[in-house]
Amino acid sequence: MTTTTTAEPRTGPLRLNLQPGVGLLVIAAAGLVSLWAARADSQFAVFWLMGMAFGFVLQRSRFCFTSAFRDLFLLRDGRVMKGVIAGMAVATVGFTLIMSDRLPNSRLEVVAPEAHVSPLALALIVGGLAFGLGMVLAGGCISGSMYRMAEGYLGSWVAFAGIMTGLLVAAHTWNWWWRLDIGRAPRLWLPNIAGYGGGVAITLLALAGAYVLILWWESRAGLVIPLTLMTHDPAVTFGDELRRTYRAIFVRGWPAISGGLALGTLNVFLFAYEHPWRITGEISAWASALAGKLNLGLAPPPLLGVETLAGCTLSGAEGVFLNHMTLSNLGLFAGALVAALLAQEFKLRVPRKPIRYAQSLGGGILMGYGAGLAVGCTVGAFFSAVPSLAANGWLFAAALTGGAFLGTKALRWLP
Amino acid sequence: MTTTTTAEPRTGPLRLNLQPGVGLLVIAAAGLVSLWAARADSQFAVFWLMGMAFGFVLQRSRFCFTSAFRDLFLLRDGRVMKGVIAGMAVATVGFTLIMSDRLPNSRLEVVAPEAHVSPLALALIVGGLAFGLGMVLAGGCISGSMYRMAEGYLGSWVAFAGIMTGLLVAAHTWNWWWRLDIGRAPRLWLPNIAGYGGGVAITLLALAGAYVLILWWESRAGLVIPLTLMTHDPAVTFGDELRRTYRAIFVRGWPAISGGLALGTLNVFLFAYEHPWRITGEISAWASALAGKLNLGLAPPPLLGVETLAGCTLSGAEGVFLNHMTLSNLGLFAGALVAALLAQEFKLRVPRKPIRYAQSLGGGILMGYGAGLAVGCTVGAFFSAVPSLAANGWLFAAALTGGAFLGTKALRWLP
Amino acid sequence: MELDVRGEICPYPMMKAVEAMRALPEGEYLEVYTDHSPCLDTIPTQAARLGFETSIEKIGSPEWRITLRRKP
Amino acid sequence: MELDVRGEICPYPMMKAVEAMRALPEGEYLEVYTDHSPCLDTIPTQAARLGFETSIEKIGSPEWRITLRRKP
Repeated sequence: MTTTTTAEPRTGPLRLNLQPGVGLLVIAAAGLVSLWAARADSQFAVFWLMGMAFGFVLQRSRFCFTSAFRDLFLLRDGRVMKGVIAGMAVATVGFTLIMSDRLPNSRLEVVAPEAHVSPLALALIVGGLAFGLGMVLAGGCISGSMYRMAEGYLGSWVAFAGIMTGLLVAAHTWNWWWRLDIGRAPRLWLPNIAGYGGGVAITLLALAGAYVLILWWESRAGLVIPLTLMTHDPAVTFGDELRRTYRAIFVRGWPAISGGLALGTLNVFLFAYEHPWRITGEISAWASALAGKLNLGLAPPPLLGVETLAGCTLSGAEGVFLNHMTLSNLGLFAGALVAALLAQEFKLRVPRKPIRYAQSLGGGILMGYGAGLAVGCTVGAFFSAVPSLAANGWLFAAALTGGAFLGTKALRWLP
Repeated sequence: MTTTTTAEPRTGPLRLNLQPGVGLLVIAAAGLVSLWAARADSQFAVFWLMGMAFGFVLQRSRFCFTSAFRDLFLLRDGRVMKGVIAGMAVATVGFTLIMSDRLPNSRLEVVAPEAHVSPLALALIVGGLAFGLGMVLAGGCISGSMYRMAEGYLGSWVAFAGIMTGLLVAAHTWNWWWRLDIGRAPRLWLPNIAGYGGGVAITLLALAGAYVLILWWESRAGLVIPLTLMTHDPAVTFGDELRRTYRAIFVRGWPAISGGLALGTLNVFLFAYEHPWRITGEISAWASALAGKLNLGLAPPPLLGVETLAGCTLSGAEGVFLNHMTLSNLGLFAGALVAALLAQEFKLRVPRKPIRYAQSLGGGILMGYGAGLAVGCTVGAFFSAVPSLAANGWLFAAALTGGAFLGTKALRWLP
Repeated sequence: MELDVRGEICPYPMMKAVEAMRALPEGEYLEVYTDHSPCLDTIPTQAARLGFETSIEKIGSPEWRITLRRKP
Repeated sequence: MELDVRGEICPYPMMKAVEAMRALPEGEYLEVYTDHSPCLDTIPTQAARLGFETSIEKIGSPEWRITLRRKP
């Protein structure tokens, strides 16, 4: 017999809270947006709803790629990273089946359509280091900053402005990097050399190895962090049970492992429909389009070679503002807002120390620039790239780890 | 703070057990089969491995569609049915995305390729009643009997012989049913009338409604059955943690909800690759081919209309013995065998009461005949049909519920 | 009291266990011997409903002794 | 002792809480006020490693008081 306890908070006397009601209004509004989007383009509605699902899961499981990397060093806590690994393992199986359906022969010198395979360039390492450092300083990566914006974190809004700035700067320097480095670098898609069977076996073994490594790393701090799963008292009445089910889904935070598995599954669903989950390409299009509108000569030039890349490529001035990925990103905000309101976790949070604003802005710029060079953030260039059986996902992960390590060192100097 | 306890057994003194070692040998043999299958046809290898995954999950979570229906009446216990519903909810979202990718316009009078849509015929109700009664008598549906065969249940082998017999009888009467009933019955695919958005919304709401209904039904027995999730002590050393992770996956039974979610996810993956999970069509092909080989005039005639149906259609004498679904069904046995051996749960179990053999055979014949009429078993005509947004999945479920109710009455008369 | 349901498949182990719990004289406890693993999930639940406590011991591969005692 | 980290984002609430636990005089307990929900997962884990017991009370929407006491 084993027992465990959960951290469900005792609830003190609370005033009447309007948040769940506002949440229902946001759900109704989101429904209207779906209907509008379905009229405009059926893809728009699907990406809007999938974006909402991603945002909902991110908020409910407090899923933060930054903490996955940072807490390995800061707290020797691999709880979130285990969730990331579990999600990528699920996605690896699903992605492989989808890719082998779309490109049955993997031994040709081509890559399955929409797989996130990108060059193993120096820029990927530089981008990963910058991204890893930036996300630790800003307290959230790009997806993390987005769902925290919806929760009311002012610092995350500042970080997002930094991210857009960094992506714009990256677009301006892209052609230099392309000529010198990215355009010449090799790409390595595992099925080209090992077949789908070999590619999936290597990836799953590597993920299992990473999982075991994290268990070992945690154990060195003297106490292994249990994989928290939900537990509860036996309910007696129907009302109790309904209330408990509602609270488990909409109020209490989900364990990181559930969040990771849900995000990995959603990622497979999105790929089955069209392509894997990606975020930054669209934010770059927003930044470039905005820069073009300002007429200050800030619009980036046409970008070399981006048409040869899949995934989250930067946009030059020619970027389209409204496409299916716009809906996916906006849906992420809406889904996270709904989740935060239903859980009564929405609040305008204003950092009191001025340096936090500088951290958010600087971290955001580093992340934006890094994501530009790496052709994606923790989502597109990592969480969708590893299951694409692409070597660049692993190289980016290594660079992110290094960047996050530098970030934890930097944090200790700051007040 | 809430607490719960799990039913991990204390382990008494055990002799050295060879089962895990044999399990490793079976894994090695299964790997060789994969390599052989990949040479013969890349589809074969995928279906073999997916079949193994289904068998592994079925055994690990002791997932039994029979108990999902039967225990509602016998024990007022909806634990397994909740897992079934959760799995179908996940599959509903995934299937809809896949179907809308393959058939963007759902308002045409066609059905997405490979969706399990079949006629709303009287035969579906008769088939569901027969199947529901038969599975309760035999103590397992078709997928359940198959993984129990791998675990060493002799009764399930007898049931399987009954299933093959029943499918053969169904093939002989198919043309009569087709002319009189099935060929004239309407089909109802929700997206034809409500679009994908409407179809998925109706299905998810109906599943949520069924879930709440089950909570209410359970609560009438005085104590709601908690949704069991795994719990454990905090581990202290690396070795403890590794052992615990291994035991959680390979030794201790998984909760039914995990099993349902895993099966639903695997079902989406298989559909993304080719088509949903199905079992009986291939068993019918085995039965018909075997009958043809015997040269006793038992081979069924060519079957009317089967080419107009998707899913688990019966086979006439022309059935092919070795195709990708053969590999999927054989993989199910292999995966369940591996799971049983690693968990040290393999044992030749011989029923002591003679009547149990009659129950298994009779129940098997009823199931085989019912699955023939209903174009599938609890897997193809229910677990893959409801997420296909097909009305026949719900009608079959209602008939199964009725049949299972009759079965629980019958059980009380038997010794 | 002892109840040996080895070799039996669902639902007999849980049905017989429930019948035996209902008929159990005061002060006695029930030991169920089974080789059917789904019982490890179903018997404890029904036992809780009938006011019994469950403890499970693995005694073979795969065989279990499930001890059921009335809650004080 | 009280520690108010409202408005702060990851990782400051857990970092400050860990620093405060390390510096906490014998016999005192620590109350952390936060509006950052990830703390509800991370602080109890670090507290357990440092030999502290955690209890969490929701005092606003969303605000929590996390009370940390040395284990006896």
